[in-house]
Amino acid sequence: MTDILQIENLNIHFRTAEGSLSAVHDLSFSVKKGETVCVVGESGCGKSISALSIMGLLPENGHIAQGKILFEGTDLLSLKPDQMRKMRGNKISMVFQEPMTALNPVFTIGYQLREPLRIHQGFSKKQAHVKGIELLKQVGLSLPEQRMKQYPHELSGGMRQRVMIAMALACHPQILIADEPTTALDVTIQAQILDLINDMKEQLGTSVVMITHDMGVVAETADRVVVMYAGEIVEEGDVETVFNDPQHPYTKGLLASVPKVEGELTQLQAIPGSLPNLGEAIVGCRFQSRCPFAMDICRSQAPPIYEENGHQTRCWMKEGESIADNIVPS
Amino acid sequence: MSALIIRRFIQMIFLLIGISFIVFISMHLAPGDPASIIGGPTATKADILGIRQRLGLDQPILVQYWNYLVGLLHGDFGVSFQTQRSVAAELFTRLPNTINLAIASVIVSVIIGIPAGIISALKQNSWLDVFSTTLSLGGISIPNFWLGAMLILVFAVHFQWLPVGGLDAPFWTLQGFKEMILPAITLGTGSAAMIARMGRSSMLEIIHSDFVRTARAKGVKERVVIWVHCLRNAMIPVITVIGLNFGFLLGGTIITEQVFAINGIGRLMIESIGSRDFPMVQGAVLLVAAIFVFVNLVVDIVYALIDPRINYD
Amino acid sequence: SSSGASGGSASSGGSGSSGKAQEMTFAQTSKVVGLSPTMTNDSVSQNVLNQIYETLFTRDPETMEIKPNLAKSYETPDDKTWVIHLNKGIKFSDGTPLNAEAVKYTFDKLRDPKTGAPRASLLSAVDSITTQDDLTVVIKTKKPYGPMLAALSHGNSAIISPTADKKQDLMKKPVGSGPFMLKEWVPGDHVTLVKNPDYWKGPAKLDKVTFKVVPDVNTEISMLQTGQVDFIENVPSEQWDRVQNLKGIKTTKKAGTAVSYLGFNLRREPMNNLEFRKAISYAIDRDAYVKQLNGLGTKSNSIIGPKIFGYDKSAESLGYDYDPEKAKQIIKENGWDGKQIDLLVANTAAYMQMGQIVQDQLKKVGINAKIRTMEWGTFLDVSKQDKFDMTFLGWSNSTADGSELLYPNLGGDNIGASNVVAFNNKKFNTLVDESRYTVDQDVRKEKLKKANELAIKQAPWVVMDHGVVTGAYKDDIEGIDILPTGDWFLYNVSRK
Amino acid sequence: MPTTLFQVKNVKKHYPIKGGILRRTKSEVKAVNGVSLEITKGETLGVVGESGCGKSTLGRAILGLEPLTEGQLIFADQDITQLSRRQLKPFKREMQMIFQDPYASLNPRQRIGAAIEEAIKIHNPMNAKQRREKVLSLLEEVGLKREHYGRFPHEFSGGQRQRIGIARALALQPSFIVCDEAVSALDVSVQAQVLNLLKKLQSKYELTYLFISHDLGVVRYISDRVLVMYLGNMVELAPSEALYENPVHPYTQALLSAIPRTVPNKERERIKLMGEIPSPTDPPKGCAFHTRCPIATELCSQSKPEWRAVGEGHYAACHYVGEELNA
Amino acid sequence: MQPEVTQADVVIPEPKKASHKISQTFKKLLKYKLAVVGLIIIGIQIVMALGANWLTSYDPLTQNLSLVNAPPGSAGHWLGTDNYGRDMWSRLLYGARISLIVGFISVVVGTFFGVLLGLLAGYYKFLDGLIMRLSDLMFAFPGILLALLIVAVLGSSLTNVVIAISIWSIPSCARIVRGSVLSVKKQEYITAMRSLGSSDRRILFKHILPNCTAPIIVFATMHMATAILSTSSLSFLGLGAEPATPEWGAMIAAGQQFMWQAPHMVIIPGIAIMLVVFAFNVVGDALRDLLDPNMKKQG
Ligand SMILES: Nc1ncnc2c1ncn2[C@@H]1O[C@H](COP(=O)(O)OP(=O)(O)OP(=O)(O)O)[C@@H](O)[C@H]1O
Ligand SMILES: Nc1ncnc2c1ncn2[C@@H]1O[C@H](COP(=O)(O)OP(=O)(O)OP(=O)(O)O)[C@@H](O)[C@H]1O
Ligand SMILES: [Mg+2]
Ligand SMILES: [Mg+2]
Repeated sequence: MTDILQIENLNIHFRTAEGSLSAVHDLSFSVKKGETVCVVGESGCGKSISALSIMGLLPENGHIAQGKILFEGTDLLSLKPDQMRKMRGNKISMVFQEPMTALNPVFTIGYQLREPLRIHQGFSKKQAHVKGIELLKQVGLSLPEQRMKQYPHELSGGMRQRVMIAMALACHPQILIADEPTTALDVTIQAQILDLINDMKEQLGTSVVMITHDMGVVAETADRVVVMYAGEIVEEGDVETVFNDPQHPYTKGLLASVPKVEGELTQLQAIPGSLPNLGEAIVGCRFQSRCPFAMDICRSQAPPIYEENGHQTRCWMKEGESIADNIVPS
Repeated sequence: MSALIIRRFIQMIFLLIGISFIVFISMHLAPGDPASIIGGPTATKADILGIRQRLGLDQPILVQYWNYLVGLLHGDFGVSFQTQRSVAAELFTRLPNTINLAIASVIVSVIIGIPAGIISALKQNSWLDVFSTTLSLGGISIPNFWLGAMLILVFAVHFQWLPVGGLDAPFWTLQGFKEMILPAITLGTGSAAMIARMGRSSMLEIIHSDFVRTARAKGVKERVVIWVHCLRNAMIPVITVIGLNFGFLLGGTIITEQVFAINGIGRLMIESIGSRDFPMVQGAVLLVAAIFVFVNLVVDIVYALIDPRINYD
Repeated sequence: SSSGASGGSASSGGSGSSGKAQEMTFAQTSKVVGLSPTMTNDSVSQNVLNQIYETLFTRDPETMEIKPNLAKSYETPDDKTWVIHLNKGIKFSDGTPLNAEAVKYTFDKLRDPKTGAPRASLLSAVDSITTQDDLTVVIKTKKPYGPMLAALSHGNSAIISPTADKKQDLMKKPVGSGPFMLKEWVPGDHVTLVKNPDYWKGPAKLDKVTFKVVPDVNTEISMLQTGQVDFIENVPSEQWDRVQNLKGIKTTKKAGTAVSYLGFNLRREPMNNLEFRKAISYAIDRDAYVKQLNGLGTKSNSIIGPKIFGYDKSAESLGYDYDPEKAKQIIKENGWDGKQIDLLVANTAAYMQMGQIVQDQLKKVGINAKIRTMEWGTFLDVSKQDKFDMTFLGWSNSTADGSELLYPNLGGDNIGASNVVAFNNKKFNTLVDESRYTVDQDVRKEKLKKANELAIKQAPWVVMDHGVVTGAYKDDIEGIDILPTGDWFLYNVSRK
Repeated sequence: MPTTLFQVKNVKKHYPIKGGILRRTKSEVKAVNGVSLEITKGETLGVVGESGCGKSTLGRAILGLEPLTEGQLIFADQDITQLSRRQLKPFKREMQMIFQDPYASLNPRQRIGAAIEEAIKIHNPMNAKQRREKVLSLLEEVGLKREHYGRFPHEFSGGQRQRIGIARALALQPSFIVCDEAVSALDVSVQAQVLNLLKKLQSKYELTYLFISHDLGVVRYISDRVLVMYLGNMVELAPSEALYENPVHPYTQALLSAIPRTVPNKERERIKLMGEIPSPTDPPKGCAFHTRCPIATELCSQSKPEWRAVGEGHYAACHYVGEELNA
Repeated sequence: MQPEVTQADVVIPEPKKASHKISQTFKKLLKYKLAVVGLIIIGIQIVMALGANWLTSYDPLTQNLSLVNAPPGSAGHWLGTDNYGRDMWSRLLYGARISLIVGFISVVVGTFFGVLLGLLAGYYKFLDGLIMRLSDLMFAFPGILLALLIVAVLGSSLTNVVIAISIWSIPSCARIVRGSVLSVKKQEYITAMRSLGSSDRRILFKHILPNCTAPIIVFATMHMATAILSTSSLSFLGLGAEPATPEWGAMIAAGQQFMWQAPHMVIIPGIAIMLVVFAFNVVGDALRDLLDPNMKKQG
């Protein structure tokens, strides 16, 4: 399988009233064709803006300070705005978290669904309409003809999210970026949507970048996992490896914090403290202030990435496996 | 929608009765006697008594109001104390001028205000934004009558491009168009500025909303994003301002009509108050209030057309 | 029509594209209220009425002497009877004859309390009106009535067509015997008159005249400047310089009959004290005030102005001229220093100007006048009651007769109405009555002179100025002549 | 013998929807449509269900923040349904609430010390110094520092704010606390901190919780008993263990099966529900769940199932539950 | 660097000194170029108003009929004199005082009643209908007419102008406040206060009102501008201050007649009004941007 998307050393900065803030540091990962990569991490760790920078849709005050985003070998960052626009919704699509606000309230579902088809495929209004109905059927909406004439507010959250997915998939993109597509939805609806994305992916061979903070969603959908903490990747690997043998203390903490629905009831192991502020200058590992294993080196020097069978970890404890073996979480 | 219209209509009737009562009572209680004004300083006591009887002012005030109200409910606005013409006829001679003026200035304000608002939102914090903001705030800051007088001096007296005042020709003729320009600008500047500022802030809000990001994510052209996806949403609060402004414009016409010698409701109102022409004041106020309510009804309907989320039932 | 101003045809094209067109536009700041001489009483409507209707007598623009107009002649067989002979063959513009019957009808209507005519008082002295024959009217008065001719030359006693009056509302559709007839009237905006081709003295020179309402004086003058308007009157003093310097504009000004005064409320302390009134008179520098008027006002000590019947030059030497030292002295002697005075001022430009100047001058002699401004309608009400200390008011005196000034303004009968200062002096009242109830003009003049002198000495008023009538018009207009009363007639006016 | 602290009898809360020319009530949102519960002192009763099923409304109704449409509330053997505001005041201090959104539940213009103090001020005649001491000790109790006393809410992180909310609820030493989505807005790692804190406080002060959440994992972790709601109705009520091990109602089963497990690539049977949640304005006739229920029959669409016991303290409302048990 | 972090210990954001929402807002305000200009203008006006006695030796009311309409730059009168020979500079200074007072009082009075009605309408459903219908009535009632009526009844004076403008502003203020009360009322902290057993009064004035201050401040600033402008319009219609009062609006209205001989009589107060109205508007605008939570996201 080939890498369809490669992100290399991506650094994202924001200009703010307090000065320039670095929100994402040296982010690198890649996505293979047909693969689902999940990006997890706590709120504010930089998942969304990383995704937006792939789309070329960073907020006005944000910019990519450094790095490359290679899509099929071409650097998206070098594209002209109009070339980039033609990629969006066509080769790369995105589904956003909030189904309630992500649709334009004053246009019909039909209008919004036809739009990408007309822009990228040059469909006539009629053709786009027919295709739109077909798409709505595909995402499992009842009465698709009628839905085309309805406005977003007349649909429930789950239905809207399905419309968003239909819109994103309209032009058979190679990559679908889904930014917390189910966070705002109920579990039963969430299950429907996740199944839908999975089905679509299988049918169309699309690669999926799924952003979430729900470890359950990751476990159910991902092939590979990228764990982010405070603007950095701290761990990356196959979903099984990461879940069964987490290496980074943060990943471990995260997994231990999730209350389980089945199996034995155990005391939750919370990670103390909270995510550092963006502007905070941190010397050493960004996780050190919350890390139960923090060592002196962690406080003075940022850890490098250690790789082991495609499983990457950014932690000093990997420096000579021996140390890691000796320290067992409490 | 029809429920809205019917409800508003019922509300309007009560509103108008309320207003008529307030105006009636306050006019009657206010010092100043219509008879002594008609009589003028030369009138003797007997003269004035005669006039009072002729006008029916010798009856108890509530009886007068009742008679007025009964007439009103039969569609009779009464007869002017001063000119002895039917109030309705007098009002409808002037109404077109005022309406034309108000509409022209709404057009002026929209033509200036909306692009200015959009441009300064798109180029937020640029010099263009500062310039447009300064200009629009300047527009709000100039007293109406002063602006009018200045415009007359420059464009009518100095360059003689446009007539000084008066609305004589029908508005669809060239002459009529020329006559309308200065008053419409005078009256429209203030609300143009308000629209520009409202447009700017609502555009800014919309530009940063999720669905605009969605549109961009679909690959929609920037131009279409702005003019199709943003504008319609941004118009919703702007329309409120236009609607409310229409009310203020109706008030503002008083000064504009004065300065530009336009025979409109505003001027009629001020004349009639001056001469304590009660039926005329009543009629004019009721008419203006009714127009205001009507315009706001239209605004509500336009809302519903622009924003499908709004449902009045 | 939806455009409202349906007067497209009426627009005289402003700049008068063809210099020959015998058309003219006149602008005034208020609207024409109505076009029945019986039912109106305002100078604005009067301007139009003067062109449509005629009175039995008129005044000579120069000498102010009364001369017959519709009337051919008159005689007074006794001092309570006026026999008036009409000119022959005069017709109203509706074709009906102007005869003795019409005159009787007009006057009876004006007098009838049921009519509620605002100037019914013009004929209050009349006892009966009869027609002797088709062209002769006999008016009998209750007492000998001196100002009768003045009353009959007043615009409100113009003769109306009985046929038309019974058929229609003259307020809207006037029918008179004058040189012009109504063509179009857009209420509040303009009145257009065209010439009466059958006018008994021969048709007028102007074909069409438009009376336009331009509420703002600045705008009015700008319109005069750009040619949208051809003629304006009552130029305010602050604009006089500007108007005079306009290219292509002629101006005219002459002494008028109007008088403005500062009145004392004689019902109150200390205004009822002559010393106080004197002090105030001494304190006011009326020369300075008149100078402010840019020549549009004349200073005079006389209450009866120079252009009014009953004036006598000797009055000028009476009264209490500017002398602030004397004023201060009186004030000090009487302990009025720092006295608070409630100065009631109507909110029109002219009165506000007087108010500010007087306030400042009084302050300089130690009187503290607090200006209370009031909207005109309210002012009229309040000023008739005992609710102020001092106030400003004017009297335009459209009959130009001294009795018509002294009686309403200072006569004891009119306290609570036009006599706002509540002046009530027995001797004065008698003198005024004598001037009114005699037809001998010389006796009248003598009585008026005496009454005038008495009033000047008693000083219920400080005369601020006597008015000047002004007009400004395009220099191709000929024949405009404004009477001291402010009236003018367009019969002889033409454009070169 | 566990004592019953709170009895909720057939509580209904309907919100009117107005419309038409005269703005008459056109229809009703049946937010809570007949809930009866007994809450035992010292226990945590979890309430789960999908968005809009009436969990919050139930919580607010129990606290007397919303007038009931129907039903009865009995707190510590006293009927508090009809009490006036004044009469209710002593009960208010016994019953507190912790809110979902720690941002929204604190007045942004009030220092947190003052916010916590305010609760005491309303009910407790302490002097300023005592109050301050009390607040400071509360702050420490919930894991904050004394120096936080004078700060504004925006200066805290989400987890800290939620601790402030808890401190405020504790200030009156209540016996009963409704936690409405008290941890939903927090990140998992912080959520765990707060859950542990709540547990700690419960055992320390013998608190009784009504714990509302849509996260079944969280509810399982903290609750002794769990109530499942659907469209304003009680669907199933059971001791925590029983419910998660042996859910009897098809809705509970579907709900549980829909939750993504944190064990990757484990094949499992997921009960797929079709369709959308019906509107509470116009709930389906019969069993409210029948429109999405995989085992629904004609009967379900016609008659409302009864609330019946299916085991030791295990109740459910489904026509087919009893049968299954019997069979 | 701290070595150990305990369980309960939470890393908190850089402690910002609490005392400073206001000073912070002020600092941000300074970032807006126009707002800075506005603040400077308002500052100057305040200095003029307070220091009028020291900044001129002329009395604004004393006439000098021998030196009327002197143009700016005349000896002794650097801004010239008006048609009564009164010193323009001194009138401008005292006018600043009057305009500020007029604006201030009408804003305070209008806002006071507006806020009260708005709070009641927003909080109590049963009062809402009544208060809002009343405000509709006021809205539909032409403002100038209201002023005319007030002036007709009470006479035209500065006080009555202030009354008219205050009354005029009540309904719009009430509406704005009601709107934000409705949204604040829905906030959870209000429910929180109710669940604590707070009284309505306490909730209304201690919790809702302080959270509605942003729109109220913006309204007040903007309305200050409107009030000053309205005063001048009323003066133009002859309904303004007593004649000699050096109120800016009245000065323009009076100067209008002298536009030809003495244009400075109109231009000087005209510019003064424009600047001040402009200043209050830009400051209000910037405050709106700063205080409006919707605008915050743009950083
Ligand atoms: N326009 C912006 N200006 C300044 N900072 C920003 C901006 N957008 C995002 N950030 C900051 O960048 C960081 C990363 O934000 P991002 O939205 O990517 O987080 P996230 O991981 O998606 O969180 P969540 O799970 O809450 O969606 C956050 O700390 C956020 O405050
Ligand atoms: N004040 C109200 N007026 C009208 N309807 C309301 C009101 N409050 C709640 N509702 C409706 O009542 C139903 C139940 O609402 P409730 O907030 O109790 O649900 P919930 O289970 O707490 O949902 P969530 O998980 O989203 O918080 C919803 O349909 C809601 O729209
Ligand atoms: Mg995100
Ligand atoms: Mg809820």
